[in-house]
Order: sequence, then C-alpha cells, then structure tokens
Amino acid sequence: MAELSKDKLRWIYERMRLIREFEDRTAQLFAAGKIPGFVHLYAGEEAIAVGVCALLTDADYITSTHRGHGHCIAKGVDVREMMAELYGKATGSCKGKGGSMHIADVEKGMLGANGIVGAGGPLACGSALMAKVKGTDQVTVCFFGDGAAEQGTMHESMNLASIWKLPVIFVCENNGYAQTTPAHYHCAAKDIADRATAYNMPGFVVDGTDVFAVYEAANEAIARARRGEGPTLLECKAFRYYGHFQGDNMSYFSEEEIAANRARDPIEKFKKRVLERGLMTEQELAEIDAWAKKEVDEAVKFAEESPYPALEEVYTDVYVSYP
Amino acid sequence: MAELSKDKLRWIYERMRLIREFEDRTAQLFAAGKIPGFVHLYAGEEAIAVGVCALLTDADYITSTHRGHGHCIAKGVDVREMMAELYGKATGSCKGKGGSMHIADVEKGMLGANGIVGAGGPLACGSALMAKVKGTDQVTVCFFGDGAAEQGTMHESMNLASIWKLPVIFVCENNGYAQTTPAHYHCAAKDIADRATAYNMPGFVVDGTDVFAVYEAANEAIARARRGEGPTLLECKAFRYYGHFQGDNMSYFSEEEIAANRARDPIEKFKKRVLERGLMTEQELAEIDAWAKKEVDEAVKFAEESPYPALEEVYTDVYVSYP
Amino acid sequence: MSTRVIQFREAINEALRLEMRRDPTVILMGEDISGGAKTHLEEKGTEAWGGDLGVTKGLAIEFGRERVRDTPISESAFIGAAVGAASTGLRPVVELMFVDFFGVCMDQIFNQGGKLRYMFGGKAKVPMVIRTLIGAGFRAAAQHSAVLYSVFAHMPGLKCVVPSTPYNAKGLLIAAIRDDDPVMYFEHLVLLDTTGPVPEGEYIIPLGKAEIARPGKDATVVAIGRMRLFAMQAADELAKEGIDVEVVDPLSISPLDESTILESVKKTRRLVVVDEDNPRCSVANDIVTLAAQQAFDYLDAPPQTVTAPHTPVPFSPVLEDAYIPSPAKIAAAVRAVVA
Amino acid sequence: MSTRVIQFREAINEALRLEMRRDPTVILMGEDISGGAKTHLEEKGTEAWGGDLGVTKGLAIEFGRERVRDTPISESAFIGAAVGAASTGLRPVVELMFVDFFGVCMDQIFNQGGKLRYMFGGKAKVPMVIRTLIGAGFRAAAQHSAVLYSVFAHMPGLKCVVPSTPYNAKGLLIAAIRDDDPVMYFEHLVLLDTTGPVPEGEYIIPLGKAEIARPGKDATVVAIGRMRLFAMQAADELAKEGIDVEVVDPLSISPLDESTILESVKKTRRLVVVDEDNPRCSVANDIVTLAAQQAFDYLDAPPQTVTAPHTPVPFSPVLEDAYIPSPAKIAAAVRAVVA
Ligand SMILES: Cc1ncc(C[n+]2csc(CCOP(=O)(O)OP(=O)(O)O)c2C)c(N)n1
Ligand SMILES: Cc1ncc(C[n+]2csc(CCOP(=O)(O)OP(=O)(O)O)c2C)c(N)n1
Ligand SMILES: [Mg+2]
Ligand SMILES: [Mg+2]
Repeated sequence: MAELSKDKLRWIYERMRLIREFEDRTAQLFAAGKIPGFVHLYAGEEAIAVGVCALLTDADYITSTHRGHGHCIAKGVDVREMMAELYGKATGSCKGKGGSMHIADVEKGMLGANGIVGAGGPLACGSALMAKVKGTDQVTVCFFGDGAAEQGTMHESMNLASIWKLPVIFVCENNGYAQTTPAHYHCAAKDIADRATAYNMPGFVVDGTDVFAVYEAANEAIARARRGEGPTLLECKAFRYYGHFQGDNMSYFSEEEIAANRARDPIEKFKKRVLERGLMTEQELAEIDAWAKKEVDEAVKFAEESPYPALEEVYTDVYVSYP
Repeated sequence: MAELSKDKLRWIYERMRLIREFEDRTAQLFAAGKIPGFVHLYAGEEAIAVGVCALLTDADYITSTHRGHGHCIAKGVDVREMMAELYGKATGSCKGKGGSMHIADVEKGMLGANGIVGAGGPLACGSALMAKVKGTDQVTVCFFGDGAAEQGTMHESMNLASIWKLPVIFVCENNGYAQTTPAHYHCAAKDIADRATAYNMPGFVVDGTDVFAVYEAANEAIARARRGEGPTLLECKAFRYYGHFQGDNMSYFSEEEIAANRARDPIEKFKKRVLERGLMTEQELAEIDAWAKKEVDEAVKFAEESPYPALEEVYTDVYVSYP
Repeated sequence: MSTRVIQFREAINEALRLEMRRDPTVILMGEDISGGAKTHLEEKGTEAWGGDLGVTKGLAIEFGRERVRDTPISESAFIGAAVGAASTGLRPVVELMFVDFFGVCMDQIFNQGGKLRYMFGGKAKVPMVIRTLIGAGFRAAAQHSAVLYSVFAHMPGLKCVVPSTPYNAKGLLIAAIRDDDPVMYFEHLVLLDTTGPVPEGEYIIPLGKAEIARPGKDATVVAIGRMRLFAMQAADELAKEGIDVEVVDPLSISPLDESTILESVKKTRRLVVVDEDNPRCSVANDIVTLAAQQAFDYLDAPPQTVTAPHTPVPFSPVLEDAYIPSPAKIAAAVRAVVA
Repeated sequence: MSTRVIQFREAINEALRLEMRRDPTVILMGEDISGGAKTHLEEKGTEAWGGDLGVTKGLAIEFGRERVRDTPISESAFIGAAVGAASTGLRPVVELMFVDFFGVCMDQIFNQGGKLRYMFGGKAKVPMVIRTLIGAGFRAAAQHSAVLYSVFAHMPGLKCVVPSTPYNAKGLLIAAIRDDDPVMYFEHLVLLDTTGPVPEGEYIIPLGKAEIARPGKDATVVAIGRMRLFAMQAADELAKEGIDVEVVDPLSISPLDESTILESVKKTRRLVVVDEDNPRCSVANDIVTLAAQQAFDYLDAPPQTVTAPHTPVPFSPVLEDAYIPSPAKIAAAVRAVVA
C-alpha cells in the first residue's frame, strides 16, 4: 500500500464510487422502464475491476462478462456513452447496437462485455497472443465469474495461456452465485484458485472486497505477465448487492448473508482504511462522491437527450464490406 | 494380485492378445487396401482397456474414443462383427454404417467409439446419471486420451460428475501424444492426474503398461463409484506402437523412444510376471496366442465373405420414425 | 377434459408435469430450472426461480431435485449427459437457456445425439428433448435473441418443433417427450406471456403435422412460431381489403408437413413465407423451394419471403422493431403476390 | 507470372506462404499444422506432418513456430484466440481440422468473430480466416465427412468461400486473408489431391464473384466446390446428347453472386443446383429461391436440386458412394429440366 500515490488513491476511489453511482442509477432507471433488456449490475464488486485496472494502461486489454459496467468504468470507458448505450441511443459506445451486454471500447482496451458465459477466455488469449507475437509488453486481463469457471472455454484458455506463456491474468470474480446457484453447488473444487494447479500456473484466493488486496495480487500477476512468465489465476471472493439481473427477487440470499455482505462493502472498506491512515480526508471523499453523482447525472441527461439511431443502422456494421 | 483368479488371468491374457492380434492384422489389411478410411490402432495400450474392463459386467458402460478397437474387445464386442464393420459390411457391429471410429454395442455396454475428441465425457456422465436416477450400481468408464484432456468437454464432465457424485471412472490414456504433438507440449499440468484437484476427486498416475497396476487402481475407483462416492481420475501412462492413424510416418518418435516403448510391452510384462510367479504356463499362453490368431482369422474370413449393405440402408436408421 | 385459459409458459409447465407423473424415466436438467440448490431455499423445500422465465416452476418441488436438476454452466456436459442417459434408458428433457448458446454445446447435439442411432446402425435410440428460447423482441441484443432453428433443421437425426399457441405448445411437448428421437423444442421468449385455452389433461399434437390456422383462398401465408400471430393480424387487415388469406402454421419444421403446404399453395396459387430467422439457408427458403419444385405449374406469382435481415439482432428498441418481420410487412408481401 | 501445374494443397500452401512473407501480422494456428512441437524434430529444425494432409507443410520451417503454432485440442480456445488477435491487430489464419468439429467451437466463430463488429457498432474489425476440411468420399464416416457450410452461410457477419480448383483455391485464399471480415474457407478433402495450372506469384480472386465454368445455353447448373467437377463431367456427357449446359461455380456462398446466377438462369431458363451438403436449409435451396423469386417469369421448368440426402454420411464405401451426388444424377436432373 505504501506504493499507492495520492493520485492513484483518488483514482481508485473515483472509479469505485462512479461504478456504484452508475449501477444504483441504472437500477432506478430500469425500474422506471427507461432502460430495456437484460441488465446485470456490478455493485458490490467494485474493488475487483478497479483494483486490477489501476495497474493497466489504455494499451492493455481486458475481456469482460455480461456484468460488464464496472469493467468498462474501471478501464476508462466514457460513462455518457455507456449510459446512452443502455438507452439504445445513437451516441452510445456501440451506437446503440450492443446494449448493456456488449458495451465495448477497443481504443480503451475494453474488448467488450459478453453475453456468452466463459467466452472471454479465448478472446483474452488472442489479444495476449497479439502482444506476444508483436513483442510488446501489453497484458490482457480476463474477468470471469464463478459460474463461468465451469465452462469448457475457461479450461481450454487457461491451458493454452499456460503452455504458450501468454500475458493473461485470469481474474475470477467469485460473487458466490451463478444466477441463483451457489458456487459451492456448481463448483467441485474447494476454491476455484485450486484449478491453477491443473495448468501449472500460480493461483491465489484474494479478498475481492478489499481493493488493496486485489491491487497487490494483481500487481504481482501483471508483473509476471509483463516479464513473459505467463498467466496467473486470481480468485477474488466478493458478492453482489443486486440480483443476478434486474427483476430477480433474490430469494436465494438468506438474511444473514445480506447482512454479512453489507458489512464488507468494498467502498466503505476503502474509506475506513484511507481515513484511519490519514491518506485521504472526509472532505476529499465527499467531493468525489459529489463528482460521481454529477457524472452520472450528466450521463443520464446525455443519454436521454440523444437521438435513436436511424433505421438504416440495422443493416450497417455487419461487415466491413459485403459486395 | 492375490485376488486375481486363474480364470481372470486367462481372460486378461486372452483379451490383451486378441487386441494385439486384431490390431496387427488390421494394420496389414489397411496396408493391403482392404480396410478404408481412418483407422487408429490400440496396440501398446492393451493393459489399460483390459485392466479396467476386467472389473466390469455387461451392465456397466464404457465410452470410448477414435482409438476404440481395444475398448470394444475388452468390453466383449464380437470381433467378427468388428472386423466386418471395418470392412463396411452389412454384418458389422453397426451394419457397416459406422466404421472404425463408431463401433458400438450398447447391449454389451459399449457406447461407441467416437470421432470427436473429448466427446465421451458428457456421454459417460449420462449413462452414470441413468444408473444414479434408477438406483442401480452400474458404473461407467470414460476412456479418453491425453490430447482429449485439453478439451472443454472433459473439464465440464469431471466437474459435473464430481458435484453430482456420478459413478464415472475417468481413465486418461496418456500415450504421450495427441497425433504428433507430445503431451508435455499440449498439457500445462505436470501430470494430467493433477487435474483431479480441480474437481475435488481422487486422482492417480498409473503405469498403463502394467495390467496389474491398472486393475488395482481401477478396482479402487470402481468400488468407490459403486458405493456412490463419485468419480475418480486415473491417468494411465502408456504408448502406442503404431502411428496416430494408419499412414502416419511416425517421424516424431525418436529411436530411443521406440526402443524404450518396446521394452515395456504390456503383453510381455504380463507374461513375464505370470511365468515368474508360476500363475500360468508357457503352454497356456501359447494356446491363447493360437486361439487369438484363429479368432482374428475367422473374423477376417467372416468380414470378407459378408455382403455389403443394400443401398437403401443409406436412408434408414436416421430416425426411429420420420413421418 | 375441461379447458382453461392459461399462459404459454404454464402450458409447457403442465406438459412437463404430466409426463413426469406418467413416466418416472423423464428427468429435467438445466441452469437454474429450479434455482437455489443447496441454499436455505432447498432446506425449506422451496426454490428460487423455476427457470429464468418461470417455465419450470414447481417441478423440483413436486418431483424432487434428483429428477429436476440444476446444472453448472456446462452446456456440453449436461446436454451430452442427456444423450448418454437417453441412450441407456431415461427420457431427459434439458433446457438450453437461449438457443444463442448452441455454439458451446452443438457437438453433443448434432454429432452425438443426432447421429448416434445412424452410426450404430440403428442399434440405439436417443429419446430426449432440448427446450430452448428463441426470438427477438425483448431488447436482449445480439447474443440472446436469435432464432437459429434452421441450423437444427439442417441436421439429419434431429426433429424440430416450433409451437405458437399455449394449446399446441402443450400437445407438441408431450408428443416430443414421448417421441423416440431427439427433438429440439423452440420456445419464443415473447410468446411465453401469451394466453390461450388449454385442456387440462394429456393430449398430443403429432410431430410433422401442419395446422391451417385460418382457411382462405387468395394466398397462402406459411408462418412459423410467433410469426403466425403476425400473419393472423395481417390476414385480418387484408380481409378488410377483400383479400382472403390462408395461414398455415407448420408447427414442426423437421419433419416438415410438405403435403399440407403444397395443397394450400396449389389451392391459392400464391405463397408468402414468414420466418423470424435470418434468411440465408433458412426454413423460409426450404418452403419456397418446395413450392417452386412441386407446385411450379400452380404458382401465379413469385413466392415472397418476409424474414429477418442478414444481420445480427440489434439492441436499440427502434432498430430491433425494424429488424423483426411485422404484420405490415406481411400484408405488403401478400398484396404483392395477389397483385 | 509463370504458371505450373500443382496440387490443390500446394496452391493453398503457396497462398499462405506468400501472404506470410508479405505481411508479418499473418499467423497460423491449428492442431499439428506443423507437428512434432518440442520433439527431436523441432530440435532439428524440422517438423512432423505440416498438417494432417500436408497442406501447411514447411511453413513452420520458413516462418518459425512463433508464427506457425501447433495447438492443443482446444478449438474454442485457439479459434477464439484468433478472434481476439484479429480484433487487436493480427490476421490469423486458423485451421479447424474438419468442419464436423464446429460444434465444439461454434460460439467463438459466430457469436464472437461474426458479431463483434456489429455489437460494437462498427468500432472493431475481425480480419481472420478459418480453413476447414469438408466433404465425403474418404470413407471417413459420419463425424469426418460433412459439408455444413450452409450453417456458416446462415450466420450474419461471416463470409464463406468454397474453392474448386487449385487456381481459384490460391486466389480466393489470398483474397480471404486480405479481407477485413472473418472468412470461412472450405477445403474439400477429395480435392486436395487434384492438380491444375497455378501462376507462381500473388493474385486475387475476389470474394463474392461467381465464375462461369462452362458457358452453355440450354440449362444452368450451379455447382459448388467438388460438385463443379461432377457438373463438368455431366455437361460433357450431355453435350453428346446435344444438351448445352452452362456450369456456374459460385466460389463464394456468402456473399453469393446473385446477379451472375440470375443472368445465367434468365438466359437458359432452366436451373439445376448441385450441392454436397444436406438438403434442408441449404445453399441449394437459397439458389432455387433466388431463381423462383427473381427469375420467376423466365423459368420454363421447376428448378431441380441434386444434393446429399437428409442423412449422416455412412461409412461403408457402397453406401457413401450412393450418398454423394454423382455426374449421373446431375445429368438426369438436367434431362428432367430440359425435357
Ligand atoms: C454459455 C452461456 N450459458 C448460460 C448463460 C446464461 N447466464 C448468463 S449469466 C449466468 C450466470 C453467470 O454466473 P457467473 O459466471 O458467476 O457470473 P455472475 O453473474 O455471478 O457475475 C448465466 C447462467 C449465458 N449467458 N451463456
Ligand atoms: C474435436 C476434435 N478435434 C480434433 C480431432 C482430430 N483428432 C483426432 S484424434 C486426435 C488426437 C487425439 O489425441 P489423444 O486424445 O491423446 O488420443 P490418442 O490418439 O493419443 O489415442 C485429433 C487431434 C477430433 N477428432 N475431434
Ligand atoms: Mg457469480
Ligand atoms: Mg494420446
């Protein structure tokens, strides 16, 4: 933690707060019928995306999941464009064609939220392979859920990344559930991190509600990848505040569980730590809170005022060219 | 070994010798242009199929691979029907419709050779699930190669079998290569058996050229499965005498490797052991050798004399009924 | 049998329930088809969702989690397990949550389930059903809105059924479960909320038989799944213009009831096919080909197709609405063939 | 450019070699495309097979194993890696050994590679090629003999190319590698051994352009891939009977060169489509539909299709031969349309 500059600490808190604000607002907008489709919220897991992305540059890549808003924000995707995308507007990150499950910004190194569970593993091997073939030091982070860990693609990807020593960091976001199904039911391993042995790579269980712990573990793993020593598996244990998607009744959470989750809120944890150690002040934090709220206000305004795409857009962007 | 009755020993030697004879003959017939298509031979790996199947009854199931002849013979499929199948004759195990890569005999519990690497894992979970739902003590053995271990299906199957405690025994036949690609290149794990940890199941490395070792390991695993305690992973290390398929130049084998393989021939090992311990005599073994040769002679004769299927057979057996 | 008005999803649920009562070898597998496995809900004998859209609600409660199995996200494993179980004595009904996910498990469906019988020379059968969601209209975007049934209709060894009303959804599913071949059963997301009269007990609608949804004499509109509803709306509209449309709903797309379609085309001499799937290598083109080959001399106008365009499904509501075939487009196509 | 007679497989190899020399971002991945990785062969700077059928022979030797990568049997991982690499700056050419294996990796092909550009609103491109073997005739049975290109032609976002001669195999592959969209390139197993004249240097045959393989006036035979060779044989046979057949080879099936086909059909007024794929939801039916819709008034006879039956590929040589469309069946179909 000594190594974290004031600027980095601010950045971390800004991003975590911005994610939380974005997600809380999205939940409201969904409930109000303003945002259609399937929406999966990241609130509760902020420390993972932010702790990892704090170590990346725009030249590094990430692959994401259906629960991608947090990854986007942590990787620096514009929240106005994101919100416009959720609304299906022409000004969205994907011109309104993708929606929540496909937000992407390749320029920022964000290779897309993904509607297919486990699909990011192979893609991450690909951008990592690009870096290896071109001889750059870019790394790729593959975020995936505990549920995704049971997909064949993740197995294949971890094996491939390991034998080719690809610069991939596999970050399993174990929020305890795949939809309504608890990880201790769907996963035979005691910890998902145990699977690292199967690929002869380092594997660690990390407290995914502690951004400092995530940062530290990711730092090691990313350095290893940049040194050309291959992939690492980090299992970040966390929780989600919202249901699997908006509309989920969340009946599978017990009351104790919900209380326990609230008690390990990653943002509160961060605040407590920086305040205790005098690294940031209440005032600074409050300013960021206000900033984040304003950012999201503006994003919503931008989205609402933006036009829908022209109907011809149905037919474009399928191919670069199709004679 | 104490537990192996004389009858069982005879059976083991018969089956191993019959496989070897069948495969050597098939190689000749292929070279002579009598058997068409893709043919993958099992010679060298006899101890695995035979050591495992010695513990099964007709009510138990096995799933197999493209290299399936040995599994068929060990599970008691008729060699005349098998040879007729290789010839594409109407009297074949599959009426000539399947060929080498699809020989099956569901009545004998042989759920088919398989042209798709890794496809047997899910199927094995299925027959095991059937037994579990029906409450029988039938087990299913899933044979798969070292190359197949990198397929997503195997990961998914081992996880599923473990969480549901399905009576499956995963038998990895590590013959060192997937086609021309050595396991130490394609597999990140030190031993494939290490992957058992990823599924919280027992995993063992077994000498796949020693039928007694295979028998012993399989005995444990099968007993465990029958007790309802779930799957086990056995990695049987062996080699193959022939190329990946007939026509392979085998250039990737070094000379030392070939010599080392010959020195651990599973049939010679068995003979040495039973002779040393006085469990069988030279004469008994020679009689079985002669018997196996005759079985295969007859099988070839049967195949050659059998008719080809009628052309209408193209259209039948696609569906049970298709109005 | 008394008849009530119930939802499409309830009709499916009822078919599953009746078959599970009748036949102990019928089992279900799928992701969260009950939900909350090994949570406090299971302890209390309840469940979470009964499927993402509530289609399988209550079945785990009645039949237990041994027969109604929540699975990991391992479509290859559990669909392949269904093939293995079907060929050794069970009748599994499995759920592929969205058809869009077929790419992670297709080998087990077409190369194993669909071919096992043929490869084994007829010495096995694979009585199983794969239920799966199809269709646009939910703003679910490019990876959760496809139709794709033409890919399955292409495959020898598979049967494909596309119900369109609660009534036929129930009868077709019962038929599919009792069928000895692997059957793909396609549930349109938007149809799940629709309602209609459904008799209480068991009944069967045979696979491979089309239904004349509306008799008419001026033009034949063959419309699949949800498109039947749009075709009926278009037909009402056209009736006001004096155009009498016959709407044919194939119900099964493999096997396809060629004779009912041909008979209708020979009668009306005009054909419009409506299909929400993408146009290339589609059931729509199969039906046009059928008419062009076997009713050539009867056709008075070039057959028309109204389909989705050759594009993925866009997210934006305005784009998605433009993507889906509409009653207006169907009516325009009919006007063109009767012109 | 001087022209030699070489094998189909050599023409492909040459296309790969030239493109790899020209463009350092072109890389290859596939199972045993070199072979013998990390064995004594690699130590000696040699390789095992250069692909199961020798198509990629020598490329690892010239370009090194960093650019020519043998893979584990993990089609989802390495084809998905190609998608990831393509969208971040490489031009991967990957080998799916047999198209029959598409079921283990299709998600990465159609839901990722094929849709990424659309889902991202045009803000990405995926320049990659998937080479894959198709076709019966090798006695390789039901899981190693399929054609299946219609499944890929169905998918928006993918392009599909089916070469038929060494000459067009080379030109089409170079075009495919330089194309900015994902291209499926289908190599017929039986064609690999065929020979033909091929110029030495680089040249392109544009995607989406059909070729008139043989001009004629009495009937149009559209024949894809290997079927072109059979159609030419049938045409020679029919010429003796005084029937002058025009053979059109689409070369690309997506995009399909509709105008060349339509022009031919309008001229000859008769259509036979020959396609080794299974008949349901097939390119064959797309072409019949095209003619029925856009050349309706020109057709003098119902269009015929000569395809594989709706069955898996049988193993037995006698059955497999009966399964594959033959010159005799093509000739019979032409006789029927000109009758
Ligand atoms: C291949 C595939 N199967 C199933 C789904 C449906 N689905 C979407 S998210 C999800 C649960 C994912 O769980 P996990 O990976 O733990 O991610 P989380 O939602 O907890 O972030 C499921 C089953 C899908 N999108 N893709
Ligand atoms: C899904 C799939 N990918 C590739 C192949 C081609 N193929 C057939 S056998 C084989 C090697 C299999 O190696 P292994 O599993 O070790 O079995 P072995 O041949 O050594 O017995 C390959 C790549 C296939 N049949 N199926
Ligand atoms: Mg989760
Ligand atoms: Mg092997």
